[in-house]
Amino acid sequence: MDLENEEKKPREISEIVAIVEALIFVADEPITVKNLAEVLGEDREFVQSAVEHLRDEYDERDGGLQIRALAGGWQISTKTQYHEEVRAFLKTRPNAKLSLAALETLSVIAYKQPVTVPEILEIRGVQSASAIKTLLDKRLIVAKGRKETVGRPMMYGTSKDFLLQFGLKDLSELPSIEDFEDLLGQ
Amino acid sequence: MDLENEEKKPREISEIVAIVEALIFVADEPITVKNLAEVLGEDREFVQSAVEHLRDEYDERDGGLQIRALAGGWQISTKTQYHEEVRAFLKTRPNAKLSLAALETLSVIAYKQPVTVPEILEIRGVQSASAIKTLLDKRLIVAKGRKETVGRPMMYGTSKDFLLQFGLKDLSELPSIEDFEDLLGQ
Amino acid sequence: MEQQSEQLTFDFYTETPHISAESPDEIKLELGAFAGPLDLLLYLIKQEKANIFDIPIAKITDEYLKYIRLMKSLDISLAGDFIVMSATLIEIKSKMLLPREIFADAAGEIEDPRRELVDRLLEYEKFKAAAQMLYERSTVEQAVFPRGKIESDETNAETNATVFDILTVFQKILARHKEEVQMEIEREEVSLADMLKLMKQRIFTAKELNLLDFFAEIRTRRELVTAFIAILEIVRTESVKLTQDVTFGAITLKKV
Repeated sequence: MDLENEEKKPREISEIVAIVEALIFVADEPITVKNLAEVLGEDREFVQSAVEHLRDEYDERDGGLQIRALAGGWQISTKTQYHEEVRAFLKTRPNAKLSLAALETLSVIAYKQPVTVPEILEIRGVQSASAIKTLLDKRLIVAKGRKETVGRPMMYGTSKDFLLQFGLKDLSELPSIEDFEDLLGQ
Repeated sequence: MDLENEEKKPREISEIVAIVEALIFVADEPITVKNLAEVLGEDREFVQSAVEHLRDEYDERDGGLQIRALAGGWQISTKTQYHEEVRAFLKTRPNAKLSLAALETLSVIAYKQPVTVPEILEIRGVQSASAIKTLLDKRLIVAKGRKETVGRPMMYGTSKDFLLQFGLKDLSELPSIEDFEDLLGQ
Repeated sequence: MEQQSEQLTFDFYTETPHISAESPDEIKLELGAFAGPLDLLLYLIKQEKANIFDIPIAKITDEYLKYIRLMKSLDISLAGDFIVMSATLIEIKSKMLLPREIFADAAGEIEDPRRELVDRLLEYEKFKAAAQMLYERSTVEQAVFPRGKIESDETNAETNATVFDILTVFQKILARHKEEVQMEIEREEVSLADMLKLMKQRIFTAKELNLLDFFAEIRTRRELVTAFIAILEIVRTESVKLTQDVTFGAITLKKV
């Protein structure tokens, strides 16, 4: 609307507002007007007014999101008045990703069970105590009695939850090295 | 507006719409109506209509974002028409494309799942080991247990990432394989 | 065997493979890669504008074999499945030369030797078309972007490991284990005194030593243990201290 000079093919302010919204949305960090102006190849003042236009629109909309100035840039976030619901939702999400250490330890236990901590150390080459604790906490593994050797170390194996979480009917459904030999070979 | 029974303190539909927007925004994957209904402690139908209301609002708004059904849930994303600007900002290029062999293998798996390696070979007429490995690496397919035939071969099916990457609500959204008939017939 | 003089044009990176012959002894080849023998056959049939239900098998077989020969002469490795298909084609071709009555079954119905191949081609063609549809879908999908990271993502990401991950990880461990064992045999032992000397040198020249970097240089478990004892010893006896700025951050040995 502001642009009437037909030099290149000037974008309408409404289009700039839309693109600014898309960019603020995809950015990991608050995005500065300077940065927006560079990407858009537009005037800083023009972009600044587009951002403000967008913020006003969000304020008037009465939705669940807001656009706010933060750390020198602009960011979309949920409105503070819905923090309880947002928090409640975030809590329901599945547990955090398994670390590589935990995944490695789990794979050794899955394929070598029942297996003791020293045996896992021997295979992985590193201590696995905290990984084992994590796996026990997540109920992916269970203690399977003691091994009758020196020190009678505890043996571990996978649990029923393990089968559930990985969609296996039973342990025989675990892929074997042979299943993937051709695939992993090359 | 729909709720007039004052039992607890019923929320207005506009408030539900706002909270739904906040939750879809914070969820890092498409969020299901079921999940939303649980967090909100509201009827599924009520929440479903709130989501649809929100989607319509986004469509009418003419902004940079859209709300759409994807992989069984709902997600906010940028609109396709702004992909160039978004890409320029994120400095990303389109993802490496799947090879013809990988795409063919994926289409056989998508339509015939759960399906084994020999069955894929039968249809494609060529070994598909490295294509299957690629698809597993990209998490587009997953192992789906073993088939109870000779050799108990591993079966494969498509994953949630498959739905996400191909913009599908669910598998039923795939056109029927018979629709592809008669291309060669005449 | 007759030597053909074939003039060739190559373009390995075109999206669709393409062969065209302008005269019988000239072949132009644009070679992406055929996805398999059925893909190649379909291509040849289309090229000939032939009817799929009445494939001119002699002609198509010749074309197919020409392609195979060409690939071989160029030292391009062909999947065994392409060779298997050559045999199938030759077999069908020879059956076609026999009087039709031979293939009549008990009811007197004549079975076309090409029948099974046609069925396979038709079945394959459907999935090839489906692959094209998937390709188009993913192209559209790549024009859509999800929101950027927000703080809550890191604190609570989904567990998304699969059984395939478990197996892959397990194989990597086994491979690593094998490598380590070999290295331990090859390498010479480093004594505690040597290790102490090395560390002191590093600290006193650079004023500080990032332990993670230092450990990364160490190859064997035995050396790692020696290094660890050396650190304890150095902290006890020399005026250095261990610092860590953030939990789980890098640990640095600093001269006091």
